[in-house]
This record gives sequence, structure tokens and C-alpha cells, in this order.
Amino acid sequence: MIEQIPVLLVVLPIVGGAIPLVASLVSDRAGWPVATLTLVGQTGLAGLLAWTVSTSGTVSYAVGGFAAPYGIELVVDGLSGAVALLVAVISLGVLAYARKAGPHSGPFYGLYLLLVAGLTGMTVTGDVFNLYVFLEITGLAAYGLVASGRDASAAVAALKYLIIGTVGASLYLLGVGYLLAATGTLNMADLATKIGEMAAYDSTLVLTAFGLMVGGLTVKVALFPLHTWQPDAYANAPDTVSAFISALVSTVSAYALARLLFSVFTVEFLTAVPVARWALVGLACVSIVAGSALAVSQDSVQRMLAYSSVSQFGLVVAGFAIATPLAVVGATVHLLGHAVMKGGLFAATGVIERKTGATTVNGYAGMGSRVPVSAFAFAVLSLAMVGVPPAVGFVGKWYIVLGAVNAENWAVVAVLLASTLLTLAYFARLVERLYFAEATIHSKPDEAPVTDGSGQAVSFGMIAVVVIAAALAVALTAAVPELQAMLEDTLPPLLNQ
Amino acid sequence: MTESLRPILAILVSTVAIPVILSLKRRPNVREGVTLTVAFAKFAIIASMVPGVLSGTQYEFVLGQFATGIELAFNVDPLGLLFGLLASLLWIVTSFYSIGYMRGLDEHAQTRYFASFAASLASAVGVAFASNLLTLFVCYELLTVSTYPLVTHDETDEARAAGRKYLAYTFGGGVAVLGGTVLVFVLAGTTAFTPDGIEALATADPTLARAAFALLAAGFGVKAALMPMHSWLPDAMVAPTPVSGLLHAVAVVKSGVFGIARVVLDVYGPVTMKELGVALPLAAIAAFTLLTASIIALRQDNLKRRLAYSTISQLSYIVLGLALLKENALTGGLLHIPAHAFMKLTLFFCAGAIHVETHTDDISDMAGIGKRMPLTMAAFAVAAAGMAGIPLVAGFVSKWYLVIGALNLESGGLVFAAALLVSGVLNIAYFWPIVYQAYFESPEGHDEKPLIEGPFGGRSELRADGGDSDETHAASDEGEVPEPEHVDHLGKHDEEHEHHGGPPAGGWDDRGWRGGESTWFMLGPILTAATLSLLLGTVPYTAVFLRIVDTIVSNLPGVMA
Amino acid sequence: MSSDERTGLYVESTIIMTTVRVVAPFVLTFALFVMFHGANSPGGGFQGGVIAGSVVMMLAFAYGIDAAREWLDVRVVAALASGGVLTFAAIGLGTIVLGGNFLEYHLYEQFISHVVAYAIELVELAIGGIVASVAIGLFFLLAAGFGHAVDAPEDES
Amino acid sequence: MFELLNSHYNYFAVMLLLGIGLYMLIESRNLVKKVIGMNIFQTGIFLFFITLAFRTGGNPPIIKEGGGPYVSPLPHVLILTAIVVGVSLTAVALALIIRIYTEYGTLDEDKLKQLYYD
Repeated sequence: MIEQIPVLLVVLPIVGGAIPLVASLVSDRAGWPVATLTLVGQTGLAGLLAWTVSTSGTVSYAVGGFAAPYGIELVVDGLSGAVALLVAVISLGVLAYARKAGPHSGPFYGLYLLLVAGLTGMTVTGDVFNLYVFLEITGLAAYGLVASGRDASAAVAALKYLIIGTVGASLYLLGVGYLLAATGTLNMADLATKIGEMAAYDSTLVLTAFGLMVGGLTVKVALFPLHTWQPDAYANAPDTVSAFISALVSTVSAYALARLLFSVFTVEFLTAVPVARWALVGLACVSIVAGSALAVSQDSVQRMLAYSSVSQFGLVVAGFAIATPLAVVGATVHLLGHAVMKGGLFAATGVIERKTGATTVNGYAGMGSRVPVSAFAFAVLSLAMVGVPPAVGFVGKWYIVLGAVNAENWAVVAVLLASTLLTLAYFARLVERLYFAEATIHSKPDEAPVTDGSGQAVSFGMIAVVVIAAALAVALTAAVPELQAMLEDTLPPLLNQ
Repeated sequence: MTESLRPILAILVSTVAIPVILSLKRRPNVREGVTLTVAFAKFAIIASMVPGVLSGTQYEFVLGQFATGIELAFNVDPLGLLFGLLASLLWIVTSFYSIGYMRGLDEHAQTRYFASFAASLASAVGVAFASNLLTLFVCYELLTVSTYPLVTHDETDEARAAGRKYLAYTFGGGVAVLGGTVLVFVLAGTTAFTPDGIEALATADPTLARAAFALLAAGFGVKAALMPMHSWLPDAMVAPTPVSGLLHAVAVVKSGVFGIARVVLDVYGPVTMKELGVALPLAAIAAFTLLTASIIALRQDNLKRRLAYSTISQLSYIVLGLALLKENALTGGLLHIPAHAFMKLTLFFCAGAIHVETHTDDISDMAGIGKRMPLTMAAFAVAAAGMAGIPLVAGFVSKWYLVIGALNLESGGLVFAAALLVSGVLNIAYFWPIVYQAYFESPEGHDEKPLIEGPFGGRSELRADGGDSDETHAASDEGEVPEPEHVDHLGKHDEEHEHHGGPPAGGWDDRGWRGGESTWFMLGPILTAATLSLLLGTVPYTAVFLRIVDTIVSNLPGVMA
Repeated sequence: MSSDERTGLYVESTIIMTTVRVVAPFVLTFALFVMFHGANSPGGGFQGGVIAGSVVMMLAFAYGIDAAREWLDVRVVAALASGGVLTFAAIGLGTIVLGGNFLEYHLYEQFISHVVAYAIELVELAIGGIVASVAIGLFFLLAAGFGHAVDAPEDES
Repeated sequence: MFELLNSHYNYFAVMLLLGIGLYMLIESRNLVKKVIGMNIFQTGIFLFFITLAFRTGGNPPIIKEGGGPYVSPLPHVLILTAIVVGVSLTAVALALIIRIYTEYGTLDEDKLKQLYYD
């Protein structure tokens, strides 16, 4: 049974996603229970899978019984096991938020589960073309979800996201074509051995493929300067969707990038072609700095958080590109930690907006006393993001810096260390406003601008999600040694050590 | 090493108090009761470890694996105990004082204030007991975060600006510490504190080892207010006075100094320091800072700002003592940690008491105030004498050791000794006028203070510390009358609008010597702190601190040799 | 723009209506033909589904979109889509129940001979259903110009 | 030069399509034209895959006696999937455009930006 889990993880949400569609014809409220049920199962399976991987190593699965290089293979190692679990847990958590925050339609939950399926598929697949398909399923669902906002500006944002995202995915597909031409295979493990054997690392075909695939994925990860879709999409989508996609879509794309680096091109390629590594590290560093600079200049909190993602993913990609075991552990920790923190932050902005109507940095002034719990969670999450120990944001950074120092990459070390201050620059401003400034918005708490008729704009579940995210942002630190052990079991073959 | 829960208990006791304090928002008496109980409990736990530590036991508690090869672990050794004991002792004193001060001024957000205070103390004790650099760093950062609400307490533009500056400086320092910690870890494979230094560092690549030292010293130097990283400290004086007292004379700045002590004694060790040649630059910076800050202090009219520059100067005494790497200098430097804490706390408390009672903040307004607040000003005089190194007060003992240590130096000792002595003279120069005019002058007839009133080089509108511009603040804020609870703890702010500071129209009234000048909530702590500094100056061994310091120094064969 | 203006675009034409009426059954048969050929010759659910979908579009062109929408209830479309997904998943998961891997068709061999071909046909039909319903759904959506962007999950596995 | 063109004309066609598509995508202010550009861009990629499969003198990849050499079937399968993906993307894009048009009454990107940021 256990060896079937990878495929079940993908099929379950698809099946679950089909049901709300039918159910929505009967009842408008059927979507949520079905989705919850599905995702509880999904979380259980993902947990079981992660546990299996951590105890008995990599699980691989041949779809349809066709053996690896010909059929589609699903591979779950420590890295993908952790990400798959993250996807399941966060999507379940966001559901708790969505129960009140909506949207409530059946098709919404269909898309929601489709997105979960796409993300999980991207995580577990061991085939570069299959990855493309899941990338596009993820994209389609994400575009649809962004557009599900009531405002028409959501449609504009979604269209922008769609066009840029499609170009990114198409570039990736073109890169797959180059790899196929060079090696004649699409299986990741097979590619890893054939690149270098059949085509030299520095051959034009392989280099072009690398450039196209990595370039395509960085669009999805939203590294500077390919991030332009992200702020609009995050800021215009409904709160539920912002929390969900900000936590997961870029995260899983960054995971795919890592998978590409380690399981397809391998670290040997990075060593043989230093320019590839430098390009990636350079891009990441630029992203860290530029993302922070843009975040500082934002007035809207959600846009600020979106630009913050640009910066944080720079950090993650830098860790992966340095590619020493410690740096990879750090990047993974930051990848997972960022998902929790950013998701929580977006959820918190939703709660604060519903309760007080505040959406801008100035509007947040004095809200610390109006929404004490959410504001406190927001502050904790902000500090965690800045990297105040012992929160998880610090641990990731610690490992990445350690890896960069080990690689004697001093310029990167400097940027990584400075990123703390850069992050501080925009988060401190918000926390200061929250607690130490005179309120600029004076409407009474319960005359909230966004209500759905039930009188209460915010449910207990929504606040619980925010608080749990804040607690997790600190508590995850305790899980890091476990994660590290899990990664160390599966990473050495990837890192050739 | 003994496994013991006591280190973590000492930290947790005030951590646990935070939610309790927050939940008692509507019952201030119970809330303050909790604060005091916890303060006493914390002190009791820490004090209970003193005999053990003096006899060579170390109490250890491992919280768990934090990252590769690094544990989140606490260990009470003599050095940690010195700082922990000091901080927890003075927390009690300060808690009493805070109650008097905050209620005296009817401050807003008192709950947040007391909660942050408890958090700060938890982190400060964490800094004290951390058994490796990373744990130290974790607590160091938490200390920054938990003191930020205290600095920004006023919620005025000025307070926010000071808070921003504070965060920027200290987090910048934190980044440097992080960088240094990573380097040390990579070079030595561990960051655990070992008396006399981590061995592997001695054999590591000297350039990198120096770089790591520079990063660590710079990082901790921010909180230790080494020049040129000091300018957050005078600005942070906008905080309520108990905060300035405990945090900016004791916990926060001392955590920086303590970090440097850890780096010098337990990470690098005196021998490696000498081999790397990093001690002398550090000593030079410290000597420069202690002289320059003293000179700047001369020109501060605001009492709290003058005290702030005095702090900058005195902290460098400690750093200098550490950097000289001589037995006596070390003893002096380390003893100056508690000595300065007691004296400076007294001084800040006095300043606060004057502020609460008379709303006077500028020294030029204080002529004859000895009549109004005789006990306060007496305590002030005692502490000021100690600062200058007059015998019988704590400062004398530590400075004595420091100067002897400097003179023991093979070369250049005279320079450092001279710097110390000159600074002592400057100390007198900036403290004596305050005491003098408090007792021997009256508001109607007092001498001019050319240093303060006459601008340097004839330029006006520019303050000696360069960064501050109270005048512009006041001008830009015109028309916006601050709400009563937003009284500015630097005082300047309000002068334009209403008569806050200075003597009342008919001169200071006479309140006598029996405590009519203020509440005992404030007088008590002031007198306690002053008494403590006298005790440390007269019977330093009985007052335990010198014994702890001796234990620390005797654990360092590299120094004794 | 209101929907009234858009209905005004429709012009009733006897020629088109007759042609569509005659051609439609053949097109639908052709669609099924293509779908059934997915197992072992060129063809399959994707192509067949699109052809099937185009039948509805032809009808819509000939008789007006609103008439077509009334004729083909949106529930049928949704049911077709999710039914396709569920069928597909059931066949795939069935093999797991039998102890094999996902979509390992030959495990059904113990019940029915030549089951591989049948199973593939069934999967192709399911995919055809999904594709057709999605195409129809999107067509209605585009024609209406409002409502949710995507009505049904796209499923290309 | 001409020989290269003659032997690699398919790649030139691909490059041309990619170029045209990308140009339209970036340069055109009309949203619908942008989507058309996106389609052309994708078509270029599809074509690239298909030409990869080509083998001189190859047969369709249906195994019969004495069949070989076969054209590679893999790219066709892949592109079939990719086309479906492309179609769904186009559909979603058009649905979004309709919604934008009903709301803002324009398809011009610049005008939209003005309306959007107001």
C-alpha cells in the first residue's frame, strides 16, 4: 500500500476536485466539506509517505507498470517528501481559513483541489515532461483562482500572470526539447547519467537546455526581473487565494528548480560549467536586493509582502545554487519555513483588512490594539521572516550562510547577511506602525467593510490559522534536525558525495 | 559540569510571566505584584548558584540540537553568573522604581512596558548563561526585539525615530555577530565557550580568524556603544528613565560588553588574541571612545544625554580592560561591569526622579535643586564620585585595577593609563558642576556654563554630538500639542509649549531630608543602588562580585602566565 | 455590454440550420470513432472530445447560443466532466486495489480477456467526455462573457 | 548560407515563429493579439518537437514486419499533451479577456493600466 502513495497523492485531489463540481449543482455549500475530507486524507497520506521516506529511503513508482526510462516515474525522496507534506498541510490549513473567507462556490473548490493535485504532481514526478504538464495544471488552476476575486482587477492580474507564466512554462518546454534532442530521454534519473555521457556538460545543447529550463522556472519562482506578475496576482486575488498561492506556488516551483539542478543536471554540471552557477547565484543575489528595495517602496501591505517573496526566493535559490549539502539543507528549510510564514502573513493581512479595513502601511498604524491577536501573530511572523532567532527564518539563513562560507563565496555571504537588514527595513516599518503609531482608521471593529451577511467578518478558524502559522514559524525550528537527517539520507546521491 | 534545571528556570521564570502580565491589564496592582515576585524569584534562583560556582561547579542545561553540531545550551560559569546576578539583582531595584516612575507620570501602555521588561530580562539572562556563540546570538537578538517596545514606548515621532535607529544599529550588529559566528564555526567546528579560547582557532587561517574577530567585536561593539557605533545610545534616551537605567546602563549595553568578554576570554582566549594581534586595535578603539565620549559629555545640557555619553565612555573602560589582556586589567574591567551598573543606575534613577517630580531635564535648570530633592541629589553625588574614581565608591576599585593593569603592560601601558586618568578628570569635570549647582547655587544667581551655552567655533544651532537636532524637532512639531501621557522623557519637546522644566516661579521649595521630595517607590531604589555602589567600593569581596571576578580570572591560565 | 446586444448577432438561416441538422449525427459518430481508435491506432480521447464538443458549437451557431444552452443543461456538462474524471480515476485506482500499480491495465485480465484494450477504450472515452464537456463549458462561458473563468478542471494525465 | 537554410529550414521556421510570437506578446497593446502571440510562440515550440522526431526515410511508428527505421513517436505524444494544455490556456485567457472587457470596456493595455491603477 505504502508504495502506492505517490500516485494516490496526485489522484486523490483530482477525484476530490471533480466531486464539488457535481455537488455544487445540488448544494452551494458542498464544496468545503468535500475539499476538507479530501485534504485530510491527503495530509494523512503525505505524512505517511514522508515518514516512510525518512525511515526507509526513497520511494519510486512506475505509473502503469512501465519501467523507469520509458514510463512515467514518480520519485519521492527526502526533499520531495517534505515538500509534498508541506503542500498537503498548508492547503488543509488554508481551507480552514477559506470556510469563512470564501469564495464559496463549488468550482472554486474544484480548482483549489486541482491546484493541490498540480503542486503535488510537480513534487513527486521524476520525469521532466510530466513536470511540465503538472506545471501547467498548477498554472491553469492558479490563474483561475486568482481570477475568482470579485473585483475585475483580479482578471487583469490573472491575465498578466497567465501570459507571463505561459511564456515561462513554454521556455521550460523548449528546454525539455533540447534535452530530448541531446539525450533521447525524459526520465530525470536517466537524464542525470546521460548528460555528460552522451552530451558534454558544456555542449551547446545542454547549456541551452539549462538556460531555457532554469529561465522558465525562475519566471514561476518569480525571481527579479521576472517577478512582475507576482505582486498584481497576490494583491488582487481573494485573501484565501493569496495565502494559498503565496505559500505554495512559488515554493513548489523553486523545489522544481532544485530538482532540476540536482536530479537532472547534477552538481557535476554546476562544477563543470561555473558560469551556470554564477549566473544563478548572481540572479539570486540581485533578486534579494532588488526585491527588498521594491518592497520598501510599496504602500500596499500585500504588494510589499509579494515583493518580499521575490527577495526571499532569491535567498532560497542562492542556497540551492551554492549546492553544498549545508546550503541545500538551509535552502530547503527556508523554502518550507517561508511557505508557512508568507502564507500566515497573507492570511493575517486578510484578517486585519476584514476587521479594520486597513490595507496600506499607513493604514496599519495603531492596529496593534484593535486586532491584538492577529497583529501579534503578524509581528511574530515578520520577525521570523527577518530572521530573528530562534524562528525558522533564522535557521534557514544560518545554514545557507554556513554553506556559502564553506564554499568561500564571500560576496554571497555579504549579500545573505545584508538580506537580514534589507528584510528588516520593510518589516520593522510595519511592526512599528502596528504598535507605535496613532491610528489613521477609526471605524468601529465590527462595522467591518467586508462582511458576508453573518455579522462577523472573521471566524475563529481564520484567526486560528494565523496564530498557528505564527506558532509554526517558531516551532518548526525544532523539526529542523529531523528534516536535516531526512535530507542527508537522500541528498548525498544528489550532491555526489 | 552539573546537569541542572536552574539555568533554564532562571530564564523561563520571567518568560512565563509575560502572558500573565499581559492578561492582568486591568489589574495593575496584581500585575506589578507578579513583576516583583518574578524578579525576586529570578534573583533567588541565580543567587542560589553563587556558592556552587565559586567552588568550581558549573550548572549546565541543554535545550536541544539547534543546527549542525550546535546545541541550544545554557551553562552557568563565573562570567555568566557575574552578568546574570547583576541583571537579576538590579531588575528588582528597577521594578520598584518603575512602579513609582510609571505611576508618577501616569504613563500609557504600562502593561506592554512591564511585559517587555520581563522579556528583556529573560533574554539578558539568556545572554549571560549561553554556553556557545550561537545561543548567545539567539538571546542577543531576542534582547534587541524585546527592548524595542521599551525604546519606542513614547509613540512620538522622536521615539519612533530612535526606535528605528536602535533596530538598525543593533540588527546591523546582529548581522555582524552572525557572520562572525558562522566564520568561527567554519574555522573551529564548534562555537562552544572554552576558558582560554577554542584551540582550533589558534591554528586556523589567521586572516579569517581576524576577520571573524573583527565581525564579532564590531557586532557586540554596537551594543557596547564603541565609537563610531554609539549614536543609537543617546537617541535611545527618549525611553522612560527606568528603561534607560536598567537597559541602557545595565542589560543591553552590558550584553554587548559581555559578548566582547566572551569573545576575548572564551572564544579566542588571550594567547590567540595576542598572536593574531587583534587586542591592540580593540584597546585603541576603546581608549579613543572613552576619551571622546567624555569630552562630548561635557557639552550635553540634557541630563540624560550627558549620562548616556558617560555610559559610552564607561563601557569602554570595560572593553579596554578586556583588551589589555593583563590579569589586573581584566579584574578591573570585569569588576567595572557591576560597579558601573550600580553607579549609573543610581544616576539614571536620580535623573528620572527629578523628571517625575519637577519635570526638569536640563542641567542648566537645576541650579539649587538640592534644596528640593536633597536625598536624590546626595545619591547622585555619591554615584558621580564613584564614576570619577573617588575612593570608597565602587568605581574606585575597578579603576584602580585597570590602571595597575595598564601600567603592567610591556609597552604602551603609559598611554592607556594616561587615557584612563584623563578620562577620570573629565568625569569630574562633567559631574561636579551638576552637584555643585544643585547644592551651592540658586536659580536666581548661577554662573554661566560657557561650554554648554557657547557653541564650538562660534557656530550655532549645532550640537556637539552632531546627530541630534532638538531645535528642528521642536520647530517642526509646533502647533501639535502633545497629549499629557506623551510626555517626552528627554524633556526638550515640551519646553516650547508649557512650562515644564526648571524651577517654579518662587524658586525651589525646601522638602527636607526625610523623603518628602518624592515617593518611596523611587527614593528606595535610588538609595539602594547608591548603597550597593558604596558596598562594592568598601567591601568588594563581601559583596561577592569581586570574588566572582577573581574566579573568572584565575580560570584563565593564559592571563596568569 | 448587455446580453441583449449579443443575441442580436444571431441570424436565422435555413441553409445553415438544415446543414447542421444533417451533418451533426455524422460528426458525433466520427467523434466516437476517433475516440474508440485511441487504443491501438491514431486517435484518442483528446481529438474525439474536441470533435464531439464541436457538435454542440455547430448547433449553437445554427440555432443560437441561448437555444443551445437551454437544450444542453449545464448540469449535464458538469456531470460529463466529473464523470469522466471519476471513471478515469476508478479504472486507474482499480488496478491498485488488485495489487498492481496505477493504470496497470493487464491486471483486469483475470476477469475479462483482452481487457487491456477495453480498459484503454474506457479511459479514452472518459478523457473524451472530459474534453468535450470542458470545450462546451468554455464555449458557453466565452459566449456569455461573465461568471467564473474556468468552469471545470482541465485534466491531461 | 543557402545550404544551411536548405538543410535546417525547419529550425528557421521555428525560430521565426518564436520570434513573431514573442514580439507580439511583448509589443502588442491589444490583449487578444497578445494571446494570439502566445499561441504562435507555443506553436513554434510544438513544431520544434515535431521536427525533432523526423528521420529521413522513417516510417510511422507502428510496428509491423520489416518496418524500421521509425520516426520517433515520443515527441508526438508529448506535443499532443502540450497542445491540449495550450488550448486550455488560450481558453482561460479568452475567458479572462471577456471579463476584463465587460468590466472596463477596452482591450487596450495602456488604457487598462490607467483604469487599473486609478
